[in-house]
Amino acid sequence: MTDTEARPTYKYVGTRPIRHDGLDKVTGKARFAADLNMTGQLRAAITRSPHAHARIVSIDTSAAEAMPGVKAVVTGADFPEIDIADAIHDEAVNNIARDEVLYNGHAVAAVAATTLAQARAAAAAVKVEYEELPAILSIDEAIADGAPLANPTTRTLFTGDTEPSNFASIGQFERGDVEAGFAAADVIVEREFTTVPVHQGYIEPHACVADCGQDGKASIWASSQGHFAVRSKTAAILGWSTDRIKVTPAEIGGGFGGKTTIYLEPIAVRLSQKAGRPVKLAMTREEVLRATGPAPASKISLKIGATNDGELTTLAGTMYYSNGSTKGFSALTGAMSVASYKFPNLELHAIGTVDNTPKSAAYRAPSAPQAAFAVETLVDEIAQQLGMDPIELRLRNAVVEGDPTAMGMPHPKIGFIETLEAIKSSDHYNSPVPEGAGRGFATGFWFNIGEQSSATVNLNEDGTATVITGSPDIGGSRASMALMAAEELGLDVHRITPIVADTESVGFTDITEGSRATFATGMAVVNACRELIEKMKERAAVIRGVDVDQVAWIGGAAVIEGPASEGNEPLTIADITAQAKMTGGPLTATASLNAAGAGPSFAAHLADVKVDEETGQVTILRYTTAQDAGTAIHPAYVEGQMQGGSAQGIGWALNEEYIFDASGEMENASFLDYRMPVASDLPMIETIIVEVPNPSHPYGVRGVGETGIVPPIPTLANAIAAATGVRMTDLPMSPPNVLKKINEK
Amino acid sequence: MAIVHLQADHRRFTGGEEVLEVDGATIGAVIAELERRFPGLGPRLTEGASVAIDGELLPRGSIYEKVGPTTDIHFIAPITGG
Amino acid sequence: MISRTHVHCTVNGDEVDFLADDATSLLDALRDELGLTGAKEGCATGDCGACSILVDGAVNCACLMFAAEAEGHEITTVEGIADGDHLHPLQQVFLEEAALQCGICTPGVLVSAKALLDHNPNPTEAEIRYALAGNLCRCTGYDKIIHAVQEAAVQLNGASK
Amino acid sequence: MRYAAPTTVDEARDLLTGNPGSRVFAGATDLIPQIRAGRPEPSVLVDLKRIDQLVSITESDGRWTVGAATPTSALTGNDAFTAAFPGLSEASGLIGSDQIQNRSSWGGNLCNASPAADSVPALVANDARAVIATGDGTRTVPVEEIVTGPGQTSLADGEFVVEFEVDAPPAATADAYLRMIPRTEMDIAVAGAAVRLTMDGDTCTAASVVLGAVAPTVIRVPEAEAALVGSTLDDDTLAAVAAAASAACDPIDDKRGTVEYRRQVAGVLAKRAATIAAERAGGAS
Repeated sequence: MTDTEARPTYKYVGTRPIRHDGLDKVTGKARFAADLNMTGQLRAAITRSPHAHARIVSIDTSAAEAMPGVKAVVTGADFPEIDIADAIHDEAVNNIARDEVLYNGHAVAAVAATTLAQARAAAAAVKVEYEELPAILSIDEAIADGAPLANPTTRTLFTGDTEPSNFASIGQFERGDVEAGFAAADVIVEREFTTVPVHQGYIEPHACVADCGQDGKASIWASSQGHFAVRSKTAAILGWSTDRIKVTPAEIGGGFGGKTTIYLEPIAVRLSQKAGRPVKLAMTREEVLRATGPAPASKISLKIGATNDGELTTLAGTMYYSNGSTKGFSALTGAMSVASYKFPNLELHAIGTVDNTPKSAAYRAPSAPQAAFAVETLVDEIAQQLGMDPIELRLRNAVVEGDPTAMGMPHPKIGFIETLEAIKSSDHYNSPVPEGAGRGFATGFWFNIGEQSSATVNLNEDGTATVITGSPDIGGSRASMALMAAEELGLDVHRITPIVADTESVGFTDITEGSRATFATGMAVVNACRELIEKMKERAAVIRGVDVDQVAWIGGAAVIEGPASEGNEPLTIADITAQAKMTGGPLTATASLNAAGAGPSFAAHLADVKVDEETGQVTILRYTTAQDAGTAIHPAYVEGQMQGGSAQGIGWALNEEYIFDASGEMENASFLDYRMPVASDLPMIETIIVEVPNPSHPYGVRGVGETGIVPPIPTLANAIAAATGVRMTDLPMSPPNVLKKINEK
Repeated sequence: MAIVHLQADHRRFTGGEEVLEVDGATIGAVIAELERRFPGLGPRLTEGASVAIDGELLPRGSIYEKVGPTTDIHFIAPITGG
Repeated sequence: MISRTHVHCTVNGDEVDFLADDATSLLDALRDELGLTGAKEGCATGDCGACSILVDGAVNCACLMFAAEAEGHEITTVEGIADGDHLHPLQQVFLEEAALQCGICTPGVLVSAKALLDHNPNPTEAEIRYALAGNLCRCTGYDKIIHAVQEAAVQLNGASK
Repeated sequence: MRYAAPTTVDEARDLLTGNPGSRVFAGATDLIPQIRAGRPEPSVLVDLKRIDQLVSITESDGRWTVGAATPTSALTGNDAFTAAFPGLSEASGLIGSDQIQNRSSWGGNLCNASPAADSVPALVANDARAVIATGDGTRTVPVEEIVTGPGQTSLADGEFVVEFEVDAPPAATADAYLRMIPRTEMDIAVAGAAVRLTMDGDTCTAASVVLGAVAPTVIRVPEAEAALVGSTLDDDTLAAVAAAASAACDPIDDKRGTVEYRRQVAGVLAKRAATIAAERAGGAS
């Protein structure tokens, strides 16, 4: 670990305790949504579109309804019409099609039956008459002159335009004078890059159980990144008031952004309402791949100019991102993620497109990996042309506090330089490149976000504590909440039980996304603990019969200071809670906030690869990642985030891709042919945690989940270039694609 | 007077002006003043932008955030997470 | 019409009887008939290993077996690898080494790792990686899983000496 | 649909002949996903793994007999078998993960009739034969005559493979199998090459070169075999082997690989497998 400045000494923060939910997860007891079973529960299945784009002429459910075991069938007609200007419109239509199916796999109807086999058979028996419409399957088709509309309800975002369009968003970012910048540049590199959709690849398919009672209220158990969002979105799609729905978070088997949107819950509720029984609805793996949101495809043309002494002066280009079948702002985010180097002159056009592939969804540092592929490849080429060390070139141009991001906003306190220095002094960087291998280097950036969180901390009678939040734990956040509470209260981390509560038992909390849980929810926990400490000081004052300003909180106990200190031993939390009844009742505190000041995180990755020049196969020999965590609350899970992000990025770089046939059907909708990295594909992933504390968080947390996926694509592309002399500009860098480039050499 | 920095997208409403001095005690008031001076800009800044003041990214919808006389305000494209 | 078969087998040391639809996978029978939800369905095509179980000590995907095939066999799921309240060393080390994040693949990984160490007490890193190649994990990048299996092997070997 | 687990070959034969639309299985690694995906269900699922003869490995007078439902993990775990047929053992061990290895069998790998089956090129290169239970007895045919096209076999209704016979290789003879997959595991071969060579010192005296996943069925490459015989596997010979193998391919473009890629890589694998086989054969002499 690299400490970059003196920081407080913590007793709990920065340690590696066993996570509180760990035992259930190693013994098979942890309950994910698909593991839940209710009395009288039905199973459900969805009928999906076999066409990429078609008008629904009619749906005949009579045959399905007559089949054995069938208790309810729903179609789009069972859901309220939603105005296209409504924020929930696109997600509502994505949950179940209305007039048109917008991609192959789009849900059209759903069936609940006594058994899953019955439900599936009946779902297959729903008769849908389609009138096929022209399907748009790529960015190029979407932007072609005279292209048919992929989705008649899309409007170009944030422009006020009212006409339907295949342009989801159009944005522009500028500073300085790009023409003059290139005119003065000594070196200019320019390339076009393409990427294809990739999936988050969580191992748990989406699942939920819904139980709608006769009182018109529904309980939902769901695996999601945000159960409050499940509640509000489900209510909006059903046209219900929020208080009719209670959502209990089940354990979540991976999300990575893919479980920030909903697909099943409104359907399950409506089926349960119609059948009068609980309904379990779970996707198959094929459904997950065909019908949930991948990361956008992209096409990026970029040009970078530099001076002979290594100043990156000018960047210009156009970035297209496909949003799949609905509008979105992925292109704007992609352009904004160009934020690592000073570039006095910059001009970026960001254009989002709409097509007839599944509606794209967030995926870990959304839109940034595609942009980093382009920027970091070209920066590597400039280093190569100038004969400069790639880290030195980046150090020369790296942003520091106050430097502008692509959108102009100045960076807050950041640790990019420190991250670069950390990897420069790593053992890996200072070891020779293995014989026959190539070494690649690249960096990544992600903003991180704050948003709304709530936490309640209850002290129990015996001095133990319960920390209740509304942030689903997708990667160890319960442990980080407990660690921060332990540090605040001075209470052993295992005397604290962290709970993720349902929507009726804790205050509103936004989705666990954007690396915000430990940052924002953590702040709410800290604030609640601090309020509790004030209360405990008051109770201690009552017990000792002193004025509260004579009580200090030191080392997990109320210490009486000043003249009254003599003979008054400190009161521990257990001492105080034992007398809570006599001093005013239970000790509890709640804090809610809308967090500002999320701290951006930078990462730098280094890889040694070998390329089989006769087959195009890339083997990663060694991989190292350095990343600024701000402060690592639970370093083992920070490392885990860095390693997991790296592995996902490696998969994206090398072999993952959606393959559509000419009609828009996904041909590889299985884990056999959607090739995520398996254990034998990867080396150990060495981690260097850099800690440049975020001044906007009480413990300096930045959030570490997102950034790790940004550098791997260019890191491997640069390593392949070093090994073979071939610059890869199209993903995936799979054996056939690499061999093709080598053959062209 | 807050100092507002506009992205290229938003500059079409201001005749290309990038940095503006704008009256207003809160972010919401600044947006209202910008709408008054440049009709059509206001909605672009409320629905389609995140706000940073003095380099700190604010949560979405922070229209009541106080603005000081030398506050630097950046309206940027929305950010979501994964 | 699907007929049903009466199945008698041992699951986690207990003799059990159940009726299985002849088209039902052992995974569905374990989860829906026997209430053992430790084995997970990640793909139902044998490509992710989240449903890994032991059949007479050999690792299998429960999704790729008919329930009726379990007749007479000894089945072990993640619920059965601890010795009462005493966790299997793999379970304990996975906790200590933070070798899990979301936990959905963990039951299958533990079962596969146990099968490996039962047959090969001193695996190399490459052997561990290939033995676990049938168990997809999307959270960890495998690093901490591999380290944990290495550490568990050391502990098991120490205990057996 | 009904599940049945006969314990003798005769019982299995009766089940198959008495129930039109019935189907045998061993590992069911392809069958269960097919049923789940809604493919037509067999009338009777005949599980062959309770028949001892079908789950056994024996060697007698230099002839190995392997039950058609024997899990491939039993083959790769059999040291004597692996020593005699290193390439065939490797090929068998490449059929899926450890989980799949405990289910997959030569019989299933062959009769599923995928052009990409890993064990089949190696079986053919070793002149393996399949013993088939017919309506009233058995017949023995070369493995290469079983698969007639993707998903198609020469087995008549009611017939099933009981066991395989493969003769231990002559002196100074060894095999090798290589396949190309984009990952290191858990993939279907994009191209595969099995080579068996007999060496006399540095000179090759007999050769079998068989490719998988590059044509509707596995294919022998006589031109590559001819190039090898009489050679010392010098660079020119290996180039000729690669060129012959590439030329012999009749592959398809699909999600797993392009025609060009399969063609080029099949040649690479053939020459590399030849090199390995030659080293092994030389080591054995």
